[in-house]
Amino acid sequence: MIYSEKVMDHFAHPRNVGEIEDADGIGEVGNAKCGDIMKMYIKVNDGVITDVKFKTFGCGAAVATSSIATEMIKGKKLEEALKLTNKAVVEALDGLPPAKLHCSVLAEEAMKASISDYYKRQGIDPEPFVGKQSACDCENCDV
Amino acid sequence: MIYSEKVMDHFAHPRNVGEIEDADGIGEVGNAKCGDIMKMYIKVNDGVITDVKFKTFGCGAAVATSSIATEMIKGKKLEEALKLTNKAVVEALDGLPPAKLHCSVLAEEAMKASISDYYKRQGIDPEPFVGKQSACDCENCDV
Amino acid sequence: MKKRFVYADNAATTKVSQKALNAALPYFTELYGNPSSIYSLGMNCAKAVLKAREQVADAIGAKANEIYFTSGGSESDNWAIRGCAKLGEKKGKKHIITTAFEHHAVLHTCRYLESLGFEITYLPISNKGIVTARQVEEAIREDTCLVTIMTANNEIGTIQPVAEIGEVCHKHGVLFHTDAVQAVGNIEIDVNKMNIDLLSLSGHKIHAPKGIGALYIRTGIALPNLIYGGAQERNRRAGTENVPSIVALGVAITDAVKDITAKNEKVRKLRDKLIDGILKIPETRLNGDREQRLAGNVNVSIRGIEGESLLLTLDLEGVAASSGSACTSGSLDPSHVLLALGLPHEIAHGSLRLTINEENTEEDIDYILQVLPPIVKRLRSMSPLWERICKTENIHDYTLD
Amino acid sequence: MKKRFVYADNAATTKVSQKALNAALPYFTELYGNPSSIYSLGMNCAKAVLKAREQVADAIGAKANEIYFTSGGSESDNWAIRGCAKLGEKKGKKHIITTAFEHHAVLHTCRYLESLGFEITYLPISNKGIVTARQVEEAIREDTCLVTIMTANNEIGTIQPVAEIGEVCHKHGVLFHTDAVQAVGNIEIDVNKMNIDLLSLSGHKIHAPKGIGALYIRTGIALPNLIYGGAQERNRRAGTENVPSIVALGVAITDAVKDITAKNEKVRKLRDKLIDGILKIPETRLNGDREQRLAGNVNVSIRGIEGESLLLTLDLEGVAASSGSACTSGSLDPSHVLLALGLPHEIAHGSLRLTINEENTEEDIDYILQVLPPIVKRLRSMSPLWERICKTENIHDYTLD
Ligand SMILES: Cc1ncc(COP(=O)(O)O)c(C=O)c1O
Ligand SMILES: Cc1ncc(COP(=O)(O)O)c(C=O)c1O
Repeated sequence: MIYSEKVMDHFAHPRNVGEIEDADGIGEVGNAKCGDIMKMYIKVNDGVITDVKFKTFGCGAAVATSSIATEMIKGKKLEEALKLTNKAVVEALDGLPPAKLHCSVLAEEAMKASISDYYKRQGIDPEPFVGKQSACDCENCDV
Repeated sequence: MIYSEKVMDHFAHPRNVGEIEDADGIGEVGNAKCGDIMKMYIKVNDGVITDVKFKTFGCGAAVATSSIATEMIKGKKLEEALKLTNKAVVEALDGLPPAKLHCSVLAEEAMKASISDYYKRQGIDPEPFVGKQSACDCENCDV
Repeated sequence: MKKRFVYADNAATTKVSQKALNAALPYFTELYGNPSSIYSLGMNCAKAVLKAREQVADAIGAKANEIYFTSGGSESDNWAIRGCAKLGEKKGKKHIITTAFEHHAVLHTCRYLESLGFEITYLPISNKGIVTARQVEEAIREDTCLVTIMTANNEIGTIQPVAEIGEVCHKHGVLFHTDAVQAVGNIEIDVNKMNIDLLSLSGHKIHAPKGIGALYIRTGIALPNLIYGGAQERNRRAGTENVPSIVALGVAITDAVKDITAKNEKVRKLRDKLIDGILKIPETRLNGDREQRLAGNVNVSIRGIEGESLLLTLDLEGVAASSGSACTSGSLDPSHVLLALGLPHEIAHGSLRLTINEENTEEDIDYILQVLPPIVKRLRSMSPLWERICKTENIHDYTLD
Repeated sequence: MKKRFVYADNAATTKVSQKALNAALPYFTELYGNPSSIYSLGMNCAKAVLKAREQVADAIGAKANEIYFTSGGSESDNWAIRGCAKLGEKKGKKHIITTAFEHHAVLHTCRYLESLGFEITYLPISNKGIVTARQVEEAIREDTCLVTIMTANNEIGTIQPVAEIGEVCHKHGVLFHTDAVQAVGNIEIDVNKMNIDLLSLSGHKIHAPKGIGALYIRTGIALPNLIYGGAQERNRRAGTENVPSIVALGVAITDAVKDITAKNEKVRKLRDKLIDGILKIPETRLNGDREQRLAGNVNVSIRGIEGESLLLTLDLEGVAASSGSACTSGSLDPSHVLLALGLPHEIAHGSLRLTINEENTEEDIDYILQVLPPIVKRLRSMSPLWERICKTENIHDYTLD
């Protein structure tokens, strides 16, 4: 398994690490059993993601995908952010080893979960915007 | 398979190679199918082997065992010569690889065959002296 | 302290010793003959192979003609286990006993045999990482053809009571194989005193090259081949002999078993300092028995962080370490060894293995102990799992330093 | 002419090239990491392995992920054949087609499969040492699961019509494996153009070290493992990768397949001179087709003398040669290849194989042609078999020079 330089850069110097005390939306996906948990905090102003932070328990790819995903959605409108796919995340990182592709899915889901949470807090049903949230499908998981 | 220096010496400089035109006894054992033929010529005077020569078609061990066997019986009384065992031949050569032990048996048999022939020419039944001659028991042989 | 390179993953592989390499070198470009060839160039190689065979035999108390060279520990394990299974099958014995924490070369071979109708008993290990001869004896049945239990575990370094296990096997007429890949050179091995019938070893764990190993097969065991073909290794393992690596293995194993006691004393001191230092970090635990373990093995679980991230960060600081076994890193599964110890997945994911040897120095240990705590702190600070642990268990921030 | 050393046994093994060795060297003592490890030292090794995989793939027209490193030609043959047999067995297909003159790594594997209830057809070869696609097609049955036929024979160097054979196999939906150990680097190989599904190759025949080889497995063939364990080689061949040898194989194979045509032209000229010179000795014959043969292969039978004696004497003169295959010398059996050609035992015993390559010179050839005739003369003069031949066939002494 060989990580790209981009992955290593985001792993070694993750952008937007941390929490947002007064976040407008918080999403958490994954679980300890699978070896990855991602938690994403967003601040939304006028339908635009003005700030985003994350915390991740997981492998190098998990950290790097969370990091780059936060970069990719920061300053974006919610609709724009929701267009971010795991594929785009992988491409932005110059690729991921096959065994690590699931991390990019997790990053996409963490972002969506945080936006879902934002909509919910606004009293809006997130499903029309975000779609259904899927459960983890890794081998160790019976969630 | 590693030959001793003694074997290589006898292989490279075989003693008593050749024929005796007016031999008193000639023995030939082995066959081409097995990959070894030994032919031994003896000259006998007063019950003593005064001269001995051999010709061998065969591997390094076959040549070396024939060579050293001729050395070991030259000048010996027939009874003495007949005491020569394949074991003694192997020892005199500082050992042989296991796969090559059969060559020493062949050398013993060639010597015995030549003495048998001598007795026969003298009108004497060789069996009481030499014993029965055994056939080749190698894998390729149906003789 | 300035940045340095500390190799602390000697259970994964070792540096080839200069001595072993020097011994091997002529066999690449000068003495390059085929040992099966009859001319001097070949014969000289055959002699070198014979000498190495004697060296390997001497190192484990065996006879030279009981040593068969292979391509490494995995091949040796496969050969021994599948060979014994075939021998057992002929007598209608299709039960094998092993443990839950063997190397994958043993476990996956056992799984394969299961697919052929063999029944495998995977003995549980204690929470200290040890199996007992008693467990083995209780598991032996009429149809047991083989017991295969490792001499020392590759992840947690625990040493098994091999001599006693072998005794029990022999009492019941069962063949006993041990994977001693991690043990050779680290603890004294005598196949006779330890009642071992078959033993796997691998060169690259003891400063010989990768891709060479050996299987000890006790005289009288008609183990069928794993690899058929030419007459090499007395007809039992085909393939032109890997002469340079065989020569290197002979040299390296001779060095490895020399002065084990003195070597271990030095290494154990360093290791103990390392263990004590790491355990000062809160919410860490040592995995595996502290006493009955290889002199150079440290295996700790560090709650709230994930192993790979830890390794990558350590690497950025120059420290080469591992988490779980090297062979399975890159996979998402937590170590089967740590799970067998009874650790929950979450903690198994956050384990760190540091395996040092006689080449490591006190400075190496100090360096690791300097860089590790801030790394753990940083990774925990960005871990939602740690956040949760702190909340639910009320671990306060000050306990982190 | 003064005594010189002439290595003329390149089919047995070759000298490791300085370039391949130099490429390998850092991986023993500097870049000694385990490729499965996540830190830089390990990753750099993983990268080197990947590069070598691409080099091997390029050399035979395959994709990198179709190449699996093994411990050599024998392991590759065992793996391919037994793996395909298992695949066949699942579909109730237990018939395999091969030839009578394969390498023992193939033949003995087939014999083993016979003991498991497989039926093997050993196609006869022509007196020139060739099998035809037609023979293969006629032998294919409903229950044929595999055809395994070598690309070039190791003793007589004859080249088989592999592309046609592969075509016939594919027409009938049968897997096709070829042992190309002797062919790679000597003739151009393209697994796609030649319809090859699995291909075995070995490093030490092409100036890489002994103990490394590869198996090409066409994408889509779910070949079961031969060696179970760690996740190396994408889970299909366990064991810590032999990084230095893998790197050397990558370099060596790249060189080996470069300018094959030009290389062969040179080698063929030397070989033809050698053949013509030897055939001037009375009662000698060339074994195997003269045209459809490897550029460097000479295999002659010399009546009345025995092979081993000839080799030992040649060795005393500095010439390294072989008789039959290297793997079976030391045994008493005459070459199964020469017997398959239809030679009687007596003549098969007296065969000489000289295999030259691009490193041999015209002086080497001249030297062999100078020393060989007197050796033959001397050995014949002490051979009772030659004596008999001369008597019964009236061969006069003067024909010997
Ligand atoms: C045709 C052929 N196949 C297989 C092998 C076996 O290769 P290795 O010695 O690398 O196992 C050889 C050479 O020994 C060979 O010539
Ligand atoms: C206990 C144990 N057994 C077997 C092996 C496999 O050895 P190799 O990599 O030489 O195939 C290893 C190491 O990888 C090991 O630690």
